[in-house]
Amino acid sequence: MTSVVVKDVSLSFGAYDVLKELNLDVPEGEFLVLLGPSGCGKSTLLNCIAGLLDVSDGQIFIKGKNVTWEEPKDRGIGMVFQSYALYPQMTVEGNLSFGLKTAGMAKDEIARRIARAAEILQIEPLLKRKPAALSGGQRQRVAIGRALVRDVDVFLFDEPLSNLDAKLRSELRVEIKRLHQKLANTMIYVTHDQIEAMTLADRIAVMRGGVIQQLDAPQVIYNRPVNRFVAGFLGSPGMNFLDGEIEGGAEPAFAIAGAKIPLDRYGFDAVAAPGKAVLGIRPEHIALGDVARAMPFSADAGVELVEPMGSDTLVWTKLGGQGFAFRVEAERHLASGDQLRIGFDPARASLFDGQSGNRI
Amino acid sequence: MTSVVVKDVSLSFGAYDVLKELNLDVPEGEFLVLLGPSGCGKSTLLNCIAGLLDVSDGQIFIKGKNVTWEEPKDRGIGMVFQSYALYPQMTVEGNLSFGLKTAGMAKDEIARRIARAAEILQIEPLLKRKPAALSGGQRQRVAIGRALVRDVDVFLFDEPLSNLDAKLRSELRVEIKRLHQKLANTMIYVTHDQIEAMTLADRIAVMRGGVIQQLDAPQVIYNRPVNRFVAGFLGSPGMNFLDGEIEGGAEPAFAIAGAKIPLDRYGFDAVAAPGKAVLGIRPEHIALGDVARAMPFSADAGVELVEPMGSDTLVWTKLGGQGFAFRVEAERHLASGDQLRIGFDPARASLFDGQSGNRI
Amino acid sequence: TDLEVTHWWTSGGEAAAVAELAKAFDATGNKWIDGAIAGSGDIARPIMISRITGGDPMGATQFNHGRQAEELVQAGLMRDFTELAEKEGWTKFIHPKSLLDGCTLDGKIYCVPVNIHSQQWLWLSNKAFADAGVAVPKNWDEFVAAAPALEKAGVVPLAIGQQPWQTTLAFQVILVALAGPETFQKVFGDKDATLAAGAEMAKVFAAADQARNMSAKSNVQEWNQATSLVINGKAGGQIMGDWAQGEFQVAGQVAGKDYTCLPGLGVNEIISTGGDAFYFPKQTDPEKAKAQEALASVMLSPATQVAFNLKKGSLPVRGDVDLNAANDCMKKGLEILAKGNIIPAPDQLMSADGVTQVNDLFVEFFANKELSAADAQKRFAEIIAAAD
Amino acid sequence: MTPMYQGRPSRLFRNLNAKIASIPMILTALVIFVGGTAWTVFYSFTNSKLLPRASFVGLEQYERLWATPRWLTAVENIAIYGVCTLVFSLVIGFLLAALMDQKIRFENTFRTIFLYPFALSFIVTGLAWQWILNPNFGIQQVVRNLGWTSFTFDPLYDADIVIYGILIAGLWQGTGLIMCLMLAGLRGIDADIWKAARVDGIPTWKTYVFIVIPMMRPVLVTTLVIIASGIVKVYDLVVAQTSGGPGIASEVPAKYVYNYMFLAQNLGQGFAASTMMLLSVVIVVVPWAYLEFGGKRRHG
Amino acid sequence: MAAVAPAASSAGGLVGPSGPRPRRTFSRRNIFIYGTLFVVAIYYLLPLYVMVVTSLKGMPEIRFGNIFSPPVEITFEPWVKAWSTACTGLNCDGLSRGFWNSVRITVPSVFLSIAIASVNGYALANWRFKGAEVFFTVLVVGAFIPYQVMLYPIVIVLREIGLYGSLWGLVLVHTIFGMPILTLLFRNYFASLPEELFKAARVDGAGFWTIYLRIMLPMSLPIFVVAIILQVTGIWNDFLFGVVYTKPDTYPMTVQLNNIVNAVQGVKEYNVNMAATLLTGLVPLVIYFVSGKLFVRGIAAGAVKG
Ligand SMILES: Nc1ncnc2c1ncn2[C@@H]1O[C@H](COP(=O)(O)OP(=O)(O)OP(=O)(O)O)[C@@H](O)[C@H]1O
Ligand SMILES: Nc1ncnc2c1ncn2[C@@H]1O[C@H](COP(=O)(O)OP(=O)(O)OP(=O)(O)O)[C@@H](O)[C@H]1O
Ligand SMILES: [Mg+2]
Ligand SMILES: [Mg+2]
Repeated sequence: MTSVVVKDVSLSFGAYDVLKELNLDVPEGEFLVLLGPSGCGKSTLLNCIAGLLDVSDGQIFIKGKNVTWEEPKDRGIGMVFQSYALYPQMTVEGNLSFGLKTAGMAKDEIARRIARAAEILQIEPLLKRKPAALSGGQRQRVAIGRALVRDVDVFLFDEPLSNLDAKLRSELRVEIKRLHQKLANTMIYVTHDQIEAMTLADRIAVMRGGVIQQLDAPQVIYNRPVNRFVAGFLGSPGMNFLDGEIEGGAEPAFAIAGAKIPLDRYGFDAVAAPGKAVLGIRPEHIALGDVARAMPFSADAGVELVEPMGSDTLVWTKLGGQGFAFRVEAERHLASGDQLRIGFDPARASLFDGQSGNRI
Repeated sequence: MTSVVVKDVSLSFGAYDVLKELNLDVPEGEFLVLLGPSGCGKSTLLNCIAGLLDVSDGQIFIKGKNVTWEEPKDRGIGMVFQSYALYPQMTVEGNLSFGLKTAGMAKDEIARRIARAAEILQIEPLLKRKPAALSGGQRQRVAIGRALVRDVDVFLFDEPLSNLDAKLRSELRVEIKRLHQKLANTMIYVTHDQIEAMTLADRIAVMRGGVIQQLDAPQVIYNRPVNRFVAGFLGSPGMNFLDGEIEGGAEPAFAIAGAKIPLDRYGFDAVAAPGKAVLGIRPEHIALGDVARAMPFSADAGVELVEPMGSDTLVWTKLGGQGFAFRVEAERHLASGDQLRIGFDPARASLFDGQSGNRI
Repeated sequence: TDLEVTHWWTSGGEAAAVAELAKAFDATGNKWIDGAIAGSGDIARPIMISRITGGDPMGATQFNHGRQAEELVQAGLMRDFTELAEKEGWTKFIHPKSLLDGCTLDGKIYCVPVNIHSQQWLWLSNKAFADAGVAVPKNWDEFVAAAPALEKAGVVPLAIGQQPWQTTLAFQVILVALAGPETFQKVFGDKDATLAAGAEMAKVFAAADQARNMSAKSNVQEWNQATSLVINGKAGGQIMGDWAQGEFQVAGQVAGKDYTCLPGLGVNEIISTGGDAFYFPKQTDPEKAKAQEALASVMLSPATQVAFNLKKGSLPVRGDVDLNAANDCMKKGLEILAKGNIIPAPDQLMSADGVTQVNDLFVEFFANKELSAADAQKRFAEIIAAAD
Repeated sequence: MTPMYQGRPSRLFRNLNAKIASIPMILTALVIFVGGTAWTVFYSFTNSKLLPRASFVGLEQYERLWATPRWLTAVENIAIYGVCTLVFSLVIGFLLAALMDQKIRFENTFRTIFLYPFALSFIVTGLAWQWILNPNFGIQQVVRNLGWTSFTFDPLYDADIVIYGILIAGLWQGTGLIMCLMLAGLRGIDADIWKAARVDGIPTWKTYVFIVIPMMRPVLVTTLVIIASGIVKVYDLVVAQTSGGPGIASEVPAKYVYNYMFLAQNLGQGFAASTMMLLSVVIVVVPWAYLEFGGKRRHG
Repeated sequence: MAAVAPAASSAGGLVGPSGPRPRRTFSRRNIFIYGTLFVVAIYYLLPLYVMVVTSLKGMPEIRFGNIFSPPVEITFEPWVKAWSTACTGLNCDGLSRGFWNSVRITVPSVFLSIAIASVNGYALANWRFKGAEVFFTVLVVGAFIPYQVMLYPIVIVLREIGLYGSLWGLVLVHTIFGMPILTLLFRNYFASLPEELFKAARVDGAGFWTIYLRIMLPMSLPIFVVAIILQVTGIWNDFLFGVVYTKPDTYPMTVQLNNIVNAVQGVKEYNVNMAATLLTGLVPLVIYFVSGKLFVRGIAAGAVKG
């Protein structure tokens, strides 16, 4: 059963269209991540679902009920914000109980729910404190708790972890994942951190300019991006892009300056019309030395820059005159100026149309 | 030849000591990164070097000259700030030239320098624009340019990339590295992003509470952290820490609940006194399956949570009842509940004293 | 019944006079609630008018005799006292008749005149002239001639306050005195612009020019501060209405001995019969209405008239009261009044709008030495031509 | 599954509470400011005297207005006073703020000293300065007593400079607040900008003039509004200090309006003058207000 | 070469300057700053000084001495007179009566105007609806309209709703004229609070008033302080409305002050006038001295973020 349905929703601020006839179906219990660059309309979409913004057109259904014109509180949603948005003058307990009290819930039921949320989120010792006396991670836990006590069907998260430092972020990420496993609620989660998106999501919706570009499981999006934008947006270090031309014929190949990459192993989506195209290959899919030589395509390259990242190392070279990076284990000691053989399997690459940027 | 020397520098705001008798020698041409958690005094130290804060005690030398009491502009330094600190109402060109004009430099020399900086940073097309019309990355480039035109000996960066999104951050990181290779100036760079620290630094100074914990090459700091703080601060996903006890005797071992990790291959720094200790091992140093079985230590573990991160996947298990994560390639398909064998080589681990947290 | 009475009588002599009215009113078993607003009618009048038009009228309020309240009456906001006036026979004892005319609109009487104020007085400080070693002048020309001597002795010849109405007053007094009452009537009453631009008036403007030179060093605001300069012998004289008398009295000075008064500047012994009158806004409460009647009667009763006017330094509106207690100057005024050498006050002849414009002109004239007498006259003629 | 399309509910009743709560504001805006203004403009074309009367005389009141020396003086005065107040308030306010921003000691004391006049009414301010500028008692006399017997400083009694005498008092009363606003603005500027300028070797004054002041636009706008609205309204101060004197040398439009409406009992004339004032306000303010609040941007 | 440069790094004595840069207390910069501030402070303090000093002198001393000299003989007579015996017309109870009237006028006016303006500002900042900005723009433009212009229309409005001359009429007038600037302040302040707080409360089911009372109000102390200070001083100091829209037994203190100062009886009693002036200004002055710091903070929060 679908939990949240967004149907042909448009939203404009004055003359500026932020969302354009957007459609989205979220099945019950799914963890959906909205991913996209800043300003693409993620928060706007979330706010529309929450009822905090009035849509210009279209409808929104939650649990099969048309809630387009419902008040936020009547939609069965809970929301967590990047800035925590805790009520600064209330204690943690006050923050958790505010909504319930407003709804006129019985005292003991409130206490029960707070106890449960506090236990799940391990914030029992903090209940009497004010938000100012909490660390960032604790604050965000309280903010999640505020959604939790309301016993809602759908959780909406708007970049809940962006204000935290890297370490806390990865910790809380795991906690949110665990929470989802435990509650099995529908969750819609906005982020522009692709690690978060990849690790948390059942499905990811990559947005750009108010339009969903691709909506699919993380691995699909990572490995088979539908267009160059999605390909470039996911992955860090980012995908390498090589500009070149497709040569048709019996043995299709991708020609760049000084090299030809055979495309017979590549699984074309569309017909491979000869012409300008872009080949994308992820840095971790590139092999070195002998392994490289065994690959369907390999070439010699000189090391330009070495970026050790601790767990592994990023190496910058040039291929056909174009910047090209690949990843090696941290143990591999390379230095600028080294010459080596690199190669990859075109089956793992992505080919995009030179004009439209769409996958071919 | 040393370029920047910080000698016994202390600094306090009122009764609060931010820097405590800090010493630092930076050889000419080195790229030194100051890394540490928020509030540890990184910016303060940088400001002392720049002359923007008066030290309470100690001396600062730049190029062998005692500049403790010099004005910032006379120290031969350029500085780049996290918030860019561009002069908003001047064009890019104005931003670059304002300092030079004030210093009374000849027109054509100014033009020459701006042209050079613009070329190096590839901001020629932006020269006539105002900062408000630039993207974050472009702004930061202009800010770097402002230091560049001044032709200084030492570049000081205070978290120059923190305000940028992940993609831009990694791009500019590479550019800064290239800039350093080209100019061969001394650069002191503050960050709390460890990827930046690892990739950029010739040496990293890890700070905490106004004291430098470890000052060494990135790989050394990554692989042989001097204490638990440094170990935990670097690396993402973070190092696994297992609490246990060192058992002395002929065959020293590290005992955790239900398992014993042999320490004969571990290179002790100090004498291995039996007692409480912490063993740290990085997620990427853990092997699976048959490889694991071949390791000096291996054990069975159940998969609790799988976090696919695109390029690779993080798997959470328990070892001796303690949370334990390891990294596998993205192709390896694991799911919660899977049982598998994990193992590692204690030679790659780090052992810390249970009390002091220092490496043993 | 409590009855609120607003007025702008706050200087020493005035306040003492008001006290007499209040005393007499309180004696009727009612209560006088004093609503004094300080700072001359200019400040007080807007407030009074706002309150009347705003629908929260006071029990009674002072206005200058004349056209100031005309429109309020026309709008039906003021109480008609014709009945009471007939019963008490106001027309019989109120003297001169013109006073009641000012209260009459379409044959109905709307106000109670309480005093006669004449403006045409020159008050001289005997001490100042003694100090300067010249005789106390007997008319305007002598006064002008004595000015240099006064100045040499460090005395300001002529004290004039900065408030607009004071300079206008000085001008009008000079006009009546030097050009005669007919000219005055023609100019202000008939709005004869040709005459206003003529040679007769040029003389007046020349005299005004002299007055402005003589008053150049007088920098006080209120009229009674100017009077106080005269009282202290710091100024030679002041052209001011008879209300200045109250100040001399409060200061314990004796007419003829300490100060001298010259009605009509000693040239044309004529006085205007302006004055203060009380208007009674319509009240809904019948009790209040009764109290209003009581107040009106009390104000006109002979005893009150005497007590009030002695304190105020003005002349009573009744021809039939005994004023033995009156001093030298007041007696002079009564004589002139008896002779019938009277003219109406400009307030009665001209609307407030016209008066204000004339005020503006003379304020400017007295302050701005650049404005020549001839130019001022030209502008004066224009205002007269446009006035209604 | 696509449930039935539900019609959009009436716009009027969304956020009903907010609309109810805004009623006082809407009423004030419509009835008082728009209604009152329209009423005033309407009657400015009549020859109303003491009471408003709808008997039209066309532009007569305006013709008379612009032929009246007193009005012309008032306009000239407000122009001088306005420009000077604007310039001096901004300059003095900014200089004081800049000095206060130098991490000085006794900042609170100084700030209180500069700000306290703002607590006093214009009536009080006017009286105090009238007293100090009085040539017989005040500064002039004191300096003369010190030996400079020819020293003359009597702005309130000299028609040519009286408006500056009023300015002195006006600035005394108002600059404290401007200083506070500017100080808040200065403190709001990113400290990194200052650091960058120091590293660039830019002298302090240059940093202020070329970098900081241009960055203070929002504060300057607020300040300008406050100063400008004060200028148009200046009335009490003049009344208390000079009553428009000497002569009509310190007349201001607001006083002209008041005098003609109530003293001269010529409402039509007063309204015509009001309308002229409103017109100038509208010409200056409306474009600004439109830019500042005219919709699009959320945080004004 | 190596001998010269790393002189510092080689262990050894201190070379050259060390520690904090020496700062002279009497540097030219400090002399300039404090000198200027001092001179300006004198300009600001002078009137207060003159008022205080004059109010403590007897009339003879005023006539012959100079206004800046301290009183030879301190007398509190003028204060007593100003407070309790100075006359206007027949009423000789000085300012004392006006004081309580002022309190009675100020308290409800301040309360009502701030209550309304803060709700307005809140509605404008958080619950924008079509047309709201238009009304608001009109309102702000209204801040520029001289009061004199509005005097007459308001007389009519008050008359029509039957509040003319009552205390509530005056309260209403103060509320109306306080509205533009206060609404602007509150709107800016509420807009500067994180919008997400408001959204969170809405998701929690709080309505317009609940959010205002439970979430916004507790966070708005600084701006309330500013509003209270502005209104208390503005209303306390008001003369025009006080005199036009009240009657003698409810005249506020400023009207009494005007009466005392302008009711000249012979010579101006400058000492009494000054004492009366000071007494009238006392309430706002005390408020400023006490809460100046909060005021500045609130100004920064409400005014600067334009
Ligand atoms: N109230 C508003 N008025 C006008 N434009 C708005 C408003 N709110 C958002 N926008 C615009 O709508 C677009 C989408 O905004 P939105 O906040 O949804 O972006 P986002 O994807 O959440 O970005 P971020 O990652 O920075 O949070 C942006 O271009 C923004 O400028
Ligand atoms: N002007 C100041 N007055 C008082 N304390 C200060 C001042 N500036 C900084 N501190 C304190 O000094 C400590 C160090 O600050 P610093 O800015 O150097 O930290 P940092 O390492 O740069 O942190 P971050 O990563 O957040 O920038 C902090 O605890 C801070 O609160
Ligand atoms: Mg967002
Ligand atoms: Mg920092």
